[in-house]
This record gives sequence, C-alpha cells and structure tokens, in this order.
Amino acid sequence: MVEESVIDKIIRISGRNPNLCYQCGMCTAVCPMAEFMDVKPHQIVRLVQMGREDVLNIDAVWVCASCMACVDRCPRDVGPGIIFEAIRLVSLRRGIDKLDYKAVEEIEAAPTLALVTASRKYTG
Amino acid sequence: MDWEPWLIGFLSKWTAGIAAESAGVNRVRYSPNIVLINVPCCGLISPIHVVDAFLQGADGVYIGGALPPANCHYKVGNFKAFKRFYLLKKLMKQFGIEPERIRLEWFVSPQYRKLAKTIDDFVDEIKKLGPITGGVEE
Amino acid sequence: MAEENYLYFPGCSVKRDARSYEKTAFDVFEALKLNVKELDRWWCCGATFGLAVDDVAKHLGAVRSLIQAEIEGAGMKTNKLLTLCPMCFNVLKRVNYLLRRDPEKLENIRRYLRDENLDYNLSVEVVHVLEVLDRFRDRIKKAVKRRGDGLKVAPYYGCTPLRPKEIGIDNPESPSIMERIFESLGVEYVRYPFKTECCGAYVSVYNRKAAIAKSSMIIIGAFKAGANLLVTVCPLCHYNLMLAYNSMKNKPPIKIIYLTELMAYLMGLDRNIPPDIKSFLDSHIGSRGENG
Amino acid sequence: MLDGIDYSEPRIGVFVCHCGTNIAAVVDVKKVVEEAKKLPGVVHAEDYMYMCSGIGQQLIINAIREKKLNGVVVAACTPSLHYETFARAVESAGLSRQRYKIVSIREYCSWVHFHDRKRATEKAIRIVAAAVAEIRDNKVYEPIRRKVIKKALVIGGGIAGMTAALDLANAGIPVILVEKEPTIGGKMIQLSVTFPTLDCAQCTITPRMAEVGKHPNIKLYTLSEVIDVSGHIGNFHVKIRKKPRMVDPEECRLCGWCANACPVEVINEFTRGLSKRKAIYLPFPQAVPASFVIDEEHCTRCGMCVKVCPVNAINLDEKEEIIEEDVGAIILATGYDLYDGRKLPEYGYGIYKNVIDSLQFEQLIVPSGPTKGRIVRISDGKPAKRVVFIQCAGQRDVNHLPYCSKICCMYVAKEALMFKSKVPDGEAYIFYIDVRTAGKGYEEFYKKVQEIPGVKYIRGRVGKVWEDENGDLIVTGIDTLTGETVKIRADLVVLALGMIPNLDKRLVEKLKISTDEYGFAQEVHPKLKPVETEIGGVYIAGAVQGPKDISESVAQASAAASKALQLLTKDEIEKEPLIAEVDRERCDGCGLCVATCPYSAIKLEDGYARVDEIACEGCGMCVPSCPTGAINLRNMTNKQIHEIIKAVYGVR
Repeated sequence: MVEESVIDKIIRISGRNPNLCYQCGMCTAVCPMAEFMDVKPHQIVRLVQMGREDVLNIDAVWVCASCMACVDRCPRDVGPGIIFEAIRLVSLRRGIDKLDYKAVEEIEAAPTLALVTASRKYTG
Repeated sequence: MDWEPWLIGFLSKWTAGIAAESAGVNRVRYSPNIVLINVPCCGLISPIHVVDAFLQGADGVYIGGALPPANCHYKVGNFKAFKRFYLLKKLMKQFGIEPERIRLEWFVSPQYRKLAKTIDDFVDEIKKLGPITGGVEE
Repeated sequence: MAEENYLYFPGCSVKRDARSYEKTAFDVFEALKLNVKELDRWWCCGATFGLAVDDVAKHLGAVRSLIQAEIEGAGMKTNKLLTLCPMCFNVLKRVNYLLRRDPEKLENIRRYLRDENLDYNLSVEVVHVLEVLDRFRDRIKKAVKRRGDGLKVAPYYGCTPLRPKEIGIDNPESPSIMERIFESLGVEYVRYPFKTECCGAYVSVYNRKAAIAKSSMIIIGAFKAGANLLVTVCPLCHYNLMLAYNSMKNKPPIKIIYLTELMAYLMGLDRNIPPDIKSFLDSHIGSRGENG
Repeated sequence: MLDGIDYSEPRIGVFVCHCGTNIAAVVDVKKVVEEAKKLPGVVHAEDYMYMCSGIGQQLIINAIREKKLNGVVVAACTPSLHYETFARAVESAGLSRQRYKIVSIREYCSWVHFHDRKRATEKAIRIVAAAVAEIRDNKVYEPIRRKVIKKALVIGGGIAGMTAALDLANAGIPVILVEKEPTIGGKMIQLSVTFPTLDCAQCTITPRMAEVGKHPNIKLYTLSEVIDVSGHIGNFHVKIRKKPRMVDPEECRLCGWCANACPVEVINEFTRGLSKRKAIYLPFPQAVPASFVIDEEHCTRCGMCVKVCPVNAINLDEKEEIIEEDVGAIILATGYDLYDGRKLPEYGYGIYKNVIDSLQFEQLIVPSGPTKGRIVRISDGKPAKRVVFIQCAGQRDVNHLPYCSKICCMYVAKEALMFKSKVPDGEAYIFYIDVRTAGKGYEEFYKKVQEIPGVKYIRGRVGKVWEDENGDLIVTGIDTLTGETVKIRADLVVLALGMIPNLDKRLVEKLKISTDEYGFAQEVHPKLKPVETEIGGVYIAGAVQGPKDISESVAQASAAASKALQLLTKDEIEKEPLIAEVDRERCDGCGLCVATCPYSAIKLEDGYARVDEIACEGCGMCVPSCPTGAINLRNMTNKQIHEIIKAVYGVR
C-alpha cells in the first residue's frame, strides 16, 4: 500500500478542498491573529495547494484561535481554519505537542476553560 | 445479489425534463437504473399507466412535475397528478405493492441536483424493498 | 413544551472562574420567572469543537450531556438546553448540528454509545442565555428597578456565540441581540467596530502577547467609542480582557463585567454582584438611582 | 400517405450518434445498434461519429430513401439542441417530422452515468426501445394553422427594451412598451459615462428615449406592469396594470410649481437615496414622458399642487387602469438590480453613510447629480480625497452571489478615472481579486487607468470597514502580493455589488419561462439560441438573462427583435397538431374531460366531447379523467404509453 502523503492526510481529515481556493486573501483579511503569523492564512492554503509538506513547520497554524471568521467568510468554502486544524492534528498525532505547561504564566489564574481548550489544541 | 431494480420515470418536459437535461450538461451523476420518459405534462400520466408499469415489470415509478402552485406549464397539471397519485397510493397497499414504489417530485427547472438526488434516493429505497412480491412472502 | 422551562448545562469555568456570572444569571432567571434546572449530571463538553472529520471521539462528552438532557427534559417538558458559557454553547450546538446533518457520524457515535446502552434521538435544542433573554425582553422591561443613566455600555460578543454562522445566534458580522437587551434594560449602548473581534481565546496560554494585543484593542475601541462598561457573556473573553486591562499602563476608566451582573444590578438583585462591580455601578448611576 | 411514403407496416430506422466520445466513451454504441435491430418494426440501424454533421444527416436521408423507412429514431443529444436539424433532414427525404423522434442518450445517459458503462449501455438500449415503440404508432396529422398578431410587447424600458422596441417599430411592427417606473431610461440613465470610450451616458441614451417617446409605432405605458399573459406564440393576450400618474403628460408644462408647493419630501430613488424629492416630481429633466408624476404612496392628497398648476394637469382622483392587449411576440427586458449591500454588514453598507454602492458613486460623478458632480463625503459634504473601491463585493462568493457580474472591473476602473479627473490630488485604492477586461478596448482602458498616479490597485480583499471617532472610514484588508495587512483611512468606500436579475417571480410564472438557479431568465441554448426561451414567441434581452454591459445588452436586444420579426412577418404559423382527440365510438358523453381541461378547450356536442383544436394546448390532462379511454393525446396515446413501458421492460 502506498503511504498517504502529508498533504493528502491534511485534505482528508479536514474534509475540505484547498484546490478551490483562488487566493483572494479574505481569510487573512478577516483573521484576528494574522498580524502575529509568520506565514499568512492564504499563503498556508497556497502551500497546501502546491503540496508543500513543510506546512507542518509553520508556527502560524498554532497562533490560529479557531475563531471561524475565515471559515464563515471564505468565498469558496475552503475553510482555511479547518485546514489549519488538520495541519495541527497531523503534528499532534505524531506526538509533537506545542505546550510547555511549566512555561505558562500564572497558570493558577487562568480559567479552566483556557487550560482545557489549550490542552486540546496544543497537546492533542 | 443478481437482482437489480429498473425504474421508469415520467417527466414533465417543461420542468423535470429540463432539470434532467441540466443534470446532463452539469455532469451530475446519478443511478442509471431508471429510464426517463418526457411527456408534455405529468397530468397526462394516468394511474392506469402506473399500474400497467408495475404489471410489466417496473420496480418503481418516478413522476416529476412542476413545483406547485404556479410553475405548471399547463396551469394545474401538477395538482391533477398529485391528487390522482395520492389516491392510487392508498389503493396500492391492497394490491400488495408498497406505496413507496411511486414517487412524486416537484421541480422548478433549475433544480437538477434535486433530480439526481431524488432518483438516487429512490433507487436506494427500491433496492431496500427488493423485487415486487405482491404481498406473497417468498 | 413549556416555554419557561430550561435545562442548564454549566461547564467548568462557570463553576470555577465565573461564579458571579452564574449566580447573577440565576437571580435574573428567577426575576423573569424562568424555570431553569441544572442537569443532574453533566460531562465536560470538550471546551473546543474537534474540526477534523475523522475525529468523532472528541464529541462524546458533549453527546453524553445531550443524552442526559434528552432524558431529563422529558420529565420537565422541555427540550431546551441552556448554556451560559458560549464555548459550551458552541461545542454542544455544533455537535448536535453535526449529528443531525451527518448520519454517518451519528451512526459512528451510536456505536460507541451502544456499549453503555445509550442512544441519542437528536431532540435537544441547545440555546445560549442571550437567546433566552432576547425572548423575554418584555419581562426584562418590567423587572428593571434601577435606571441605567450614566452608563454607556459596549456589547462584546466574541466569536463563539456567533460563529460558524450555521450555529450562530445572530448575524456573525453585525449582531444586535445584546443591543436589544440593553434597550429593554433602558441603558445606552455604543457602536464600536470590535464587538465580534476575537479576544485571543485560548491562544493566551500559548502566545500571551497576542491575546493581550487583541483584547487591548477591544477595550480601547470600546473606550474610544465612549463606553464606561464593557459587557461580555464569556468567561474566557472576560479573562483575556482582564488580562489585557491589568497589563495596561494607562488604564482607561472602563469596567469589564458580565451581562447578567449588569442585569441583576438594574433589577435590584444585588446579593451576588461582586462588591467592586457594585460600587462601580453605584458611582456611575449616582443619585439618579432607584425609581421603583 | 405523404409523398408516396407507405405507412402500412412500420419500417423504422435507428440512428445512434457517438457525439465524438461524449456518448461513445460511456455507451457501447455498437451494442445499442445491434439491440435496436432486434426491436419490432426496426428495419435499419446504424451509428455514426457525428450524426448532426452533414454526412450524418445524409446517412439518414439515404436510409429513408433506400430502405423505404417510414419512421426515424435518432439517439443522440438533447432535442432542444438538434430536434430541428434532424426534422429538416427527415422532411427533405419526404418523411413527416411526426414520424421522427430524437432521444437523448447524452444528457440523459452518458453524461450522468459515466461511472457505470454497463448499465449506461443497457439504459441507452431501453431509451431507444421506448422511442421506437412510441414512433411505431405515430400518425401523421395535418398541421393546425394559427394567425399571427402582428404586434409585439416589450417589457422593460431600459436600454435593451428601448432598442428592441425601436428595431421592431422601425420595421413597421406596432410595439407596446411597458415600463414599471414613471419614465423609461432604466439603469443607464443613472450612469455618468460609459466605458471604455467615456461617452456621456445621458447624452447617449436621451436621443433614444426621445425617439421611443414620439415613435408612431410605439405605444408607451409607464408606471405599468404586466399582470397576466395567456395564449401562445403568435397570439398572446396580456393584461397590463397602469398605475395612476395623476398628472396629464399631454398638459404638463414642466414648470415645477407643483413640486415647489408640495409639502411632502421623500427619498429620491433616482439618485439612490443621495437626495430628496417631493411627492410630486419630475424623475429627471430628460424623463420620457416629459411630465411630472405623483408618487401615489407618499402623496397626502392635500391638493396644494392642484391649486398652483397653471394648466390644470393634475387629477388626484385618477384611478389605476387595467389595459388588455393582443400581441404576437413578447420581449422580456427587465434588466438588473444591484445585490443588497446590507447583506454585507462587515463593509458597513447601510450602517455608515460614506459606504456607498457603485450606482450611488455614478450619481456623485454626474454633473447634474445631487452634488452637481462634486465628489464628497455623504456624511458631511466635505470633499472626498481618498476613495476605496471594493471589487467583487458579495460576488464570486458561495455565501452571496457565486457568479461574476462581469462589468464591475470595468466600471470600477472608469469610476476611479472619473474620480481622479475631478479630484486630481485624490487617491483611489482598488481592491481586486482578478481584473477581468474581456471586451473590445477594455484591457487598453484598464492600462490607461493604471497609469494614472494616485490610482493604486491592491490585489487582495478587505476584511472590514468601520468608522472611527472622527467620522473617517477605516478599511482593513490584505495585499496578497506582499502578504502584508493594509489599513487605509478613507473618505468614501464604494462597493462593486453584483448584478441580480430584476425579474418578478409572478411575471415568470405568467410567462411560463424558466429561470436559472440565480433567477436570471433562461435561454434555450447558451450558444445557439441565446435570446429564445422555451416558450415560443417569448424572447429575452439584456441583463435579465445574465450580467452584461451596455453594448452586449444592445446587441442582444437587436437579436431578440430580429427573432421576433421572423415570427411577426409571417401571416400564420403552424401549430403542432399534437392535441387531444376524442374517439366517438367510445365516448359516452359524461363530460369529465370538460371539467378537467384548464383551457376550456373541450365542449360537449351532440352528447359527445369535442376538442377545440385552436384552444387545446396538448397537455393531455384530460386523458386520465376519461373512464372509457375515449380521449387520447395524439402521438402519445394510452396505447403508445403502454407500448413504451413494454419496450422499456422488454429489454433483457
């Protein structure tokens, strides 16, 4: 059996079709976190379109807050935010996690909600 | 299983017929197990024709007409068909034929996806029902 | 189904971090003659909706709570499951929506549940407190005891009550449900551009600076529009906004509070309002206060 | 018997088309031919690569002659494409078209069952068998002739409707032009200049409006709507509701005293809300008919205008009229509207005054417009120095309009140019996804606009527009080419909203035409029959059929007029004789069919039902009502339906 490529896996578990993206940039325009991203949302979708497996190394997908603004506004229903979740999951399922609990500032003050969500998003 | 159903469909050429044509132009795939016959109006199709179709081997009869109230090219053909088949369905049980084997769908002409989807659903349903037994358990 | 009956799903943060939100909410419910009952048992909703299509197990907690609501709802003649925390609302409603739309997923979930002799019939409606309050605006109007003169309120919705649009309670780009409630309360509100902007959400744990930047923008935006009160319905938004506020060198004179705290105050139900908020509101309303 | 063809025994030929690979790649054409040969009545079957080609048609003609065929079945593409092609071929060989049938094994089979070649072939065989069974019993009937009323109705008085009306009128055909508004002119009269030549739109259109207004062959009904259509090609009966104008256009001298006296002020729709007008008003100076009009909805009947009118032209008691007309052809040209900008609250349309749509911006450019051609902020009237244009606003977007409106790239370029010519130190920012300039001189025009200093094209989207505490608009977006976020402080934001059809659903129902999934009127064939509808005698022109610019609308209007002329120059047309028919042997005069017929085409005469062949539309609704099976639809009789079913299930 041929092993599924990283990109195929991203597409499969996202359930979305990044090839429909026409690079309008709406996702980036509405992204509240875009200013903190090294690679912008529309560029990430572009890299997925081009089959670039190094999307796994992009830090920006971890900055995404899953606010769904891009998913709602995407004119082609590509749902960039869902593709980013798929990219995160591919890493998480390989055992790569992104949260160092010891480094979380004032962890005892953070609401449970923040910790649970962050744990799910950053550690799988 | 060797058996597979063959359905017959009568489409009003002004609405469902156009939808079927658009389904083709847009390459929307659906089950091939149905032969679609265009007629001027679904009001032409009589319960006799439908019973005739079952007698001759149809596993299901699909009728596509205009979406009520006002889309019928001939004013009220869709209502006529609706009433006639409502009554026929009530009778069907007594013949030992499941009323679900008659399906009526109403269209405005751009609804080609609906045509494909309802045909697929219908074929699936008929597959589940199996061949007509006339109420006699085999 | 009785219109006033609701089952209530609390969730972790309302029980631990936003006690006054829950307590004042129940004071308000009582004043509005709503019969709200907490579920006998509830499971963590998962705090965030699993977005991947192959990720059904993450929805199990939410489904269990939905089943519990279905069972308890039958006795109480309601199918409405009320949430205060919009994160819980978002997850529960999305799971519910997903199961209704995707028979395959439903079947998959059922396979898990069969071992526990459980089944879900898709009957529950998940509602957010804002929707409920909106429905009973007439009662709110009657229950108001204090005049809100001197208050200028900035509504802050955040993301989770509104997005994705399939499950949102209002237009995700221009919601007005909170504004309608303010009108019933008789308080003045301001228009500012960030009422649906993300506060930074859980990113505050990963990239604190980013969350603080987002939340600061919201606070400053509200302040510039003339608000002296920033009203939220989410414990996580509240946390991030407070985080940002506390990190500011020049703190604008604006207070961040929960909607139900404001409502309880205006309805004269003071017992569960935190003292700092009470005194803030007192000082703004001043002598024009009570009229009832 | 016709031209020596013997119909006593069926001798049917079946012709199966490959359509290149369109059919043959899915359907086993050879097998279809082999199976067809076995069908009862079939004496000949063959296949060919392109049956519609000259050679393919000749194959059919030769076979009819050589094999003495008296019936032809063509299994190919859809009848709407090539029914006529083969009908003419068949007739040229002396065979009646009523003994010919085309069935689709492309749209109805190969194009939808490409995933299952075996069953697609089986289905194609069944389709052919059904067609053979049907044609076998077809009789040849004399055509029914109907008179053609040499008069046309044009619905819509915009540039397309006016053009079609003038073309017909100049050819000597009387035309009834129905316009909903108090004046003709449509959307074009609201424009400043037209791309790519920058001609003044009003100067271009007003002579044409005047021509329509005074043309002896054109009867103009303004403030009117078509409320009912009945009849058929060559002979339509239409009802028109004419709302009261309450000012006599013959008497009105355009002095304007009435408007000065009128105390009621309302929003002026002609300037798209950028100015006010009175309840009695002149829509614009060049309006046709050149007359004031009373806005029935807002008029308080105070009578001030009546008092001041020097010519007694005003009659507040005027009532609406229903006018009935008979026409032979109808041209539908109701044009377009803009997509509702309020569905884009993220851009602040309808929330902030300075966020406007493209037609409002046109009004700011027009020298006779509400600002006398000054480009200003709507909120405070201050000069607008920085304008942001958002292209594709709510377009090419599955959440709004999934299609491209085609003209926005060009009009935005034009509006930016006009802005710069009026505000030389101004800045225009244009957010775009792609710039589409397919048209003569369009790309050159785009280049010219790009060359203007201060016009900045930004490849990307705007996320949000809001107003800050100073009343300036803040536009935030992304430049996808640099990957940087963009924040622009602007005086005006102009949304290039898409075109949506201005086509009332009730009118569609009355005309019985169909629409596409976005509500645009549907043409019969996108390439070959772009102005015809499925309803004979009803033609479409302009943006009601799909987004298009002025030159295309005008071209299509002339095309529709030409098609209508082809009909209206005939004295009579042949109607297909496929109507209901009563078998007197079986009819017992019960009258059930009489009650069923929606056209009152069946009457009882001497105790038998009789079908009026002019009134019968051939729907067949009467057929199932007959308890004795005495009434049948010609060439789709009960027996034929029975044979069709038998044929479908006779295939093994």
